[in-house]
Amino acid sequence: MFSLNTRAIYVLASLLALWVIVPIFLIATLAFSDRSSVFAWPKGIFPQHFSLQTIGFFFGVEGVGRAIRNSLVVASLTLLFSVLLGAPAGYALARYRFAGADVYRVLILMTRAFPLAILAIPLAVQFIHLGLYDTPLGVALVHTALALPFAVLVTSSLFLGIPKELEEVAWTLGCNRVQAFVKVVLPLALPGLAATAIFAFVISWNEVFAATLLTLRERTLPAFLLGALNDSPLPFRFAGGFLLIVPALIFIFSVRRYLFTLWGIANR
Amino acid sequence: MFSLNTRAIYVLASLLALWVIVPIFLIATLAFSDRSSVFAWPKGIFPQHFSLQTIGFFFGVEGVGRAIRNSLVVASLTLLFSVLLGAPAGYALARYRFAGADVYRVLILMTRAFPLAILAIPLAVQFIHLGLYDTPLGVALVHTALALPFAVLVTSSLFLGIPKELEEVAWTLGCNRVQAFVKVVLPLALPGLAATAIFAFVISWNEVFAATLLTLRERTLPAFLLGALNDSPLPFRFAGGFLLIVPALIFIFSVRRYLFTLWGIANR
Amino acid sequence: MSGIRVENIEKLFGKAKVLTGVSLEIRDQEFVVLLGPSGCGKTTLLRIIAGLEYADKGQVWIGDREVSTLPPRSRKIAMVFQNYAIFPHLTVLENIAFGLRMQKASAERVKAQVDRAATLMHIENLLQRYPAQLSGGQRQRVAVGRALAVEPEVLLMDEPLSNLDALLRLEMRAELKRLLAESRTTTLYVTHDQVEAMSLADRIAVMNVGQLVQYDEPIRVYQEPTNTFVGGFIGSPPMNFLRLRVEGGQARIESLMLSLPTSPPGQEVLLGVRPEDLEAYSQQQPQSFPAEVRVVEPLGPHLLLTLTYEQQSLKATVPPDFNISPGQTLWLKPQPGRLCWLDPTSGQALSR
Amino acid sequence: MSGIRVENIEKLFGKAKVLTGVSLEIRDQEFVVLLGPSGCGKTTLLRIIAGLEYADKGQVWIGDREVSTLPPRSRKIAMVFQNYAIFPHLTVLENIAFGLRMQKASAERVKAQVDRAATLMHIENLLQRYPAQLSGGQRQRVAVGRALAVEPEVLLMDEPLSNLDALLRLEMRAELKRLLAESRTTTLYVTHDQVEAMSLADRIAVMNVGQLVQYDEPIRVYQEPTNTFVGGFIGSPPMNFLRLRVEGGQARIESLMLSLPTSPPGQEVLLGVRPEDLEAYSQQQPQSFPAEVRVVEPLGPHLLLTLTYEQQSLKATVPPDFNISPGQTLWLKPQPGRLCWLDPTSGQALSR
Repeated sequence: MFSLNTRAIYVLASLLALWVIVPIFLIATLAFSDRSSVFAWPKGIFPQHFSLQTIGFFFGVEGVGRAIRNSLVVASLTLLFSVLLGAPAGYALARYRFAGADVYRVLILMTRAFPLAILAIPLAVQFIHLGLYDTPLGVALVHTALALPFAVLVTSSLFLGIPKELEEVAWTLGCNRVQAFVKVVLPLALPGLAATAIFAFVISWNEVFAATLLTLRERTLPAFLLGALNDSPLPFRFAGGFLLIVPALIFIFSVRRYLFTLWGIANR
Repeated sequence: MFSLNTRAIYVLASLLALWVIVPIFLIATLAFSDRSSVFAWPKGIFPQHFSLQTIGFFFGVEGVGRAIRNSLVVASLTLLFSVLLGAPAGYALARYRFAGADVYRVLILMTRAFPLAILAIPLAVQFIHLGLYDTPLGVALVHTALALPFAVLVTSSLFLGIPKELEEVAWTLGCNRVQAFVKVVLPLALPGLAATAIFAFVISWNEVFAATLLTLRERTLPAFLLGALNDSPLPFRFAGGFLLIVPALIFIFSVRRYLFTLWGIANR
Repeated sequence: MSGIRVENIEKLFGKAKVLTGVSLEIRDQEFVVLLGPSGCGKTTLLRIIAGLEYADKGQVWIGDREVSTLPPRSRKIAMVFQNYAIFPHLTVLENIAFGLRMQKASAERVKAQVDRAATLMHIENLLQRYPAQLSGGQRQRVAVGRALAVEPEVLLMDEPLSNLDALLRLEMRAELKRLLAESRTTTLYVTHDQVEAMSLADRIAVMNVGQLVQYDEPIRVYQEPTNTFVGGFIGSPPMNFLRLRVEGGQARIESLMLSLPTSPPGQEVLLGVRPEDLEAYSQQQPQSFPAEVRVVEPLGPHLLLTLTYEQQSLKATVPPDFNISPGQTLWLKPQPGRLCWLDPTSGQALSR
Repeated sequence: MSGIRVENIEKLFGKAKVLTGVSLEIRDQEFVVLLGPSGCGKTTLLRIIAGLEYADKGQVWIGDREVSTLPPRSRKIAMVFQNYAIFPHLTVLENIAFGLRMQKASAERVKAQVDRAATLMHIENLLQRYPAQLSGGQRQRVAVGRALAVEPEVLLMDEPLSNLDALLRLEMRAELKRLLAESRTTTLYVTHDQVEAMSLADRIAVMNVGQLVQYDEPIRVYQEPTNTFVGGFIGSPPMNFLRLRVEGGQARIESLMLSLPTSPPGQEVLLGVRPEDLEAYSQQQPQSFPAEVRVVEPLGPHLLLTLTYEQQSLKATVPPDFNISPGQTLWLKPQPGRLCWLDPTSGQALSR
């Protein structure tokens, strides 16, 4: 009976994992197939004809290079702002319990249900007044606003996982507060901060709504793709989709071991 | 020194809360202002001229009614599918620890960084083949796919918070498995299941990307708004934005007490 | 009421064997405590008897029925869990009545049984409350009352006192002992607390790494451990083990020669002696050996001494007014009837 | 090295007063244990002395310097935390050397001090390891070694043994006692475990709800508690309190009259007597009173009896071979020199 349940669970878990993995795999293989496979239906499981034809075609389209450059600039700025603003806030949240902490966590959970991007509309009006409309800096500011709650949440989990006593014992052993932070907290937090930074980068890289609304010529990659979507051929779509996933994939595979620790910390 | 820190924390917490609340407040007040306030800049903090003019104009636009009806149908179907599929999976995850559980949690966390909606492109092609293209059922299926990981995660937290021993003691006192579930687990899980259902509803209500790609005439509200955005006046945008937020607001205020418990459970 | 018999129980979790062939018989109306360190398999054995888990090999008998494959509801057992597992959405009354309602008992029987259980547990005035309004000790009473209300053939308890604070635990331990002596229900009780086991049990079953290592009355488990594990696990401080040379069939400590029950297999033998069975004297005595005092700890009813004899550390207790300080030498006289002899290589007691 | 003096310390958390005017003096080289139940403010007091928290009122002196407003690094203290707080990214060697490096000590001094601390704590062979490779007991040694390496004027310890399992705790307790007696560092040690306090302390400071209730040598705290809280908190089982009638300036138990140190304020008086100070006899004896046995618990070195005398419950210990069962009547003779007398309304001891 127990073993039956165990088996059912493994089946279930596999299904759930496939749920996420299959579409990614599909997109990735189609991006590296030749044109005929892209149009074939139903599709085979493995890329039948490995080819750089599709991806090559994609890079040849006018505006793609510029969109990628814009996306890189915006995502890097978002990364920078998120860590510089998010880490101190997360540290403060972790070290001092206060009445609003739980409210704050719930609010962040809720952002998933919130059409935050739609709030970019009033922003667009103001950006025109401030001269930030259609600039990477403007988009990066909005992306920072989107990524910041996550950065604060993740870094506060991170700092919560570093016992306060480690700092306190450093104080009793002759450190002032800055020395204790630099010598004890920072070395322990570094990998987590790196993960947070990449996470902010990925959020910005994939954000499409605000980027579309706030730019006209200086489009980021997803905004460019969205604009070109309806009148572009299937191979173009697959190659574009693949490029959008790449940073997230790199992110997950480079920090996968660390993520488990992070998740463990977040659950304390 | 301590009190200084405490004060700094409260300031920080207030700022973070404002971050989320101010844009919502802005949208809401503008939706209930007259036309002149909508175009004023800078805007006052409180609605200077309360008026149903803007919102009335919005409901008068052709297609809005149909879009709202579509959104209701899609969101209700999503709610139904998510709970019916998500709750059993969540229960299984909670009751049987298995090796992949942590991996699964990380994957769900990562969906935030994933352009899941972009994966709808290959789906669209297949939906055309299956006759699901441009139907509320088709959109609801995709939304269920989006909402399901969250439904599974939240319900598994929920069932984790109900000690297995409660069921076991019911078994020793004469219940079979179904009786124990109905008499003990269900009464305790009911409020949480309701919250999960509403959450799925809200996710579907706000989803725009897949809805845009998979429909042509049977648009949901956000898809309709997005399509009409570039060539519609500001009052229309604000009223539409407000309508998008309403379910999320109702959700948060109706289950706010319960959410804290839920969060506490999720953190075990 | 009836006894319990388990035969050759084996249980694997994944590839780890948590029970490696355990057999145990509990007599009708007997109170048996399963004692062992965490991870020894004692709770798994209890859950297999309850039907909450299934053994990979072996049988479980309750009374004269084999129940190995029956679900928990058909085994005529009741169980008290470590976290009490009170239903939070039901009143105390409905919690206690739960099992009876499942049996479709008549309203009179439900009332009579609930009243009896509530009176026994002194919770008559709590019947209308919800569990959230109860203290830890009260929840514990409700859990025991709920278990007794169904008049089970066998009562199974999984560390029921471990969530209470020290003082309350002491109280509840004595009360539980009085109560279960009255109700005469066959009881199997799991704990890792050796004092609890000593206090409550008719017989103690000591487990270690998935095996039963000793099964006997408390006082015999205490005074005649079958191996060094039992002697070291039971008693606080634990039993002293002194490695001594064997000369002419006797064990030698300094000038003191102690006779052995059988001749040991090697050149050395382990003397097991409880700290309270070493009488201490400031002056040399016949039948004693010298040891140097390292630490003196006043614990109230007695002083606990840590001493060394030939680089071997040992503990002894002396009356609280005994005048001693670290660095001094004491003469220790082992109480003749209270000594154990063990084989230093296997750690097993020499047969008497 | 130097003493510690705190004067009139008050501390609020929000609106809750956790310390309400505590004064305490610890002599140079003395080992004082702060003992109390959780939430009594003992850890807060320790942290105020360390400078990790600041008092709302009152002063802290270390030696002859007032340190009330100094940060921890300027107080010449070292602290051992409950979770040990070993730096996980540094080797054991660098952990121990951390304080010395902060003082910019010379390489020779660092080496000498680390070696000395490592030898003292028996961790010479662990110096190159990382904390993740250490057991709980080893981490505890590293934490104490790191604290002693800086040669603090005052050593502060916050429940350093509470994360160890029972057997290891017993070992480390004796070792810590030996070690700190050698190093002669003034030590303030916080615990909620009364056995630990009795064992280690030169003097015990008992705290309850933010106040110091008794400050004396262990044996006097044990035998002459100033109130019912101290008598009930220290000792396992705790002190018995019997409510007796006063007749002609004496307390009466059945035919037995006990003289009082002073005349009590009311018509009744509380007799405080430890379980081991009641001698039990099966037959009537002079100077004794009868009590009915309810529960008999064999604990190994003795039997613990729960008895009732006129609806009042009391505990007594008798030798393990004492032949007794529930329902019998025993005659209890209180040991004359070991009795306490308290006022039943205030719970305070009558002055002698």
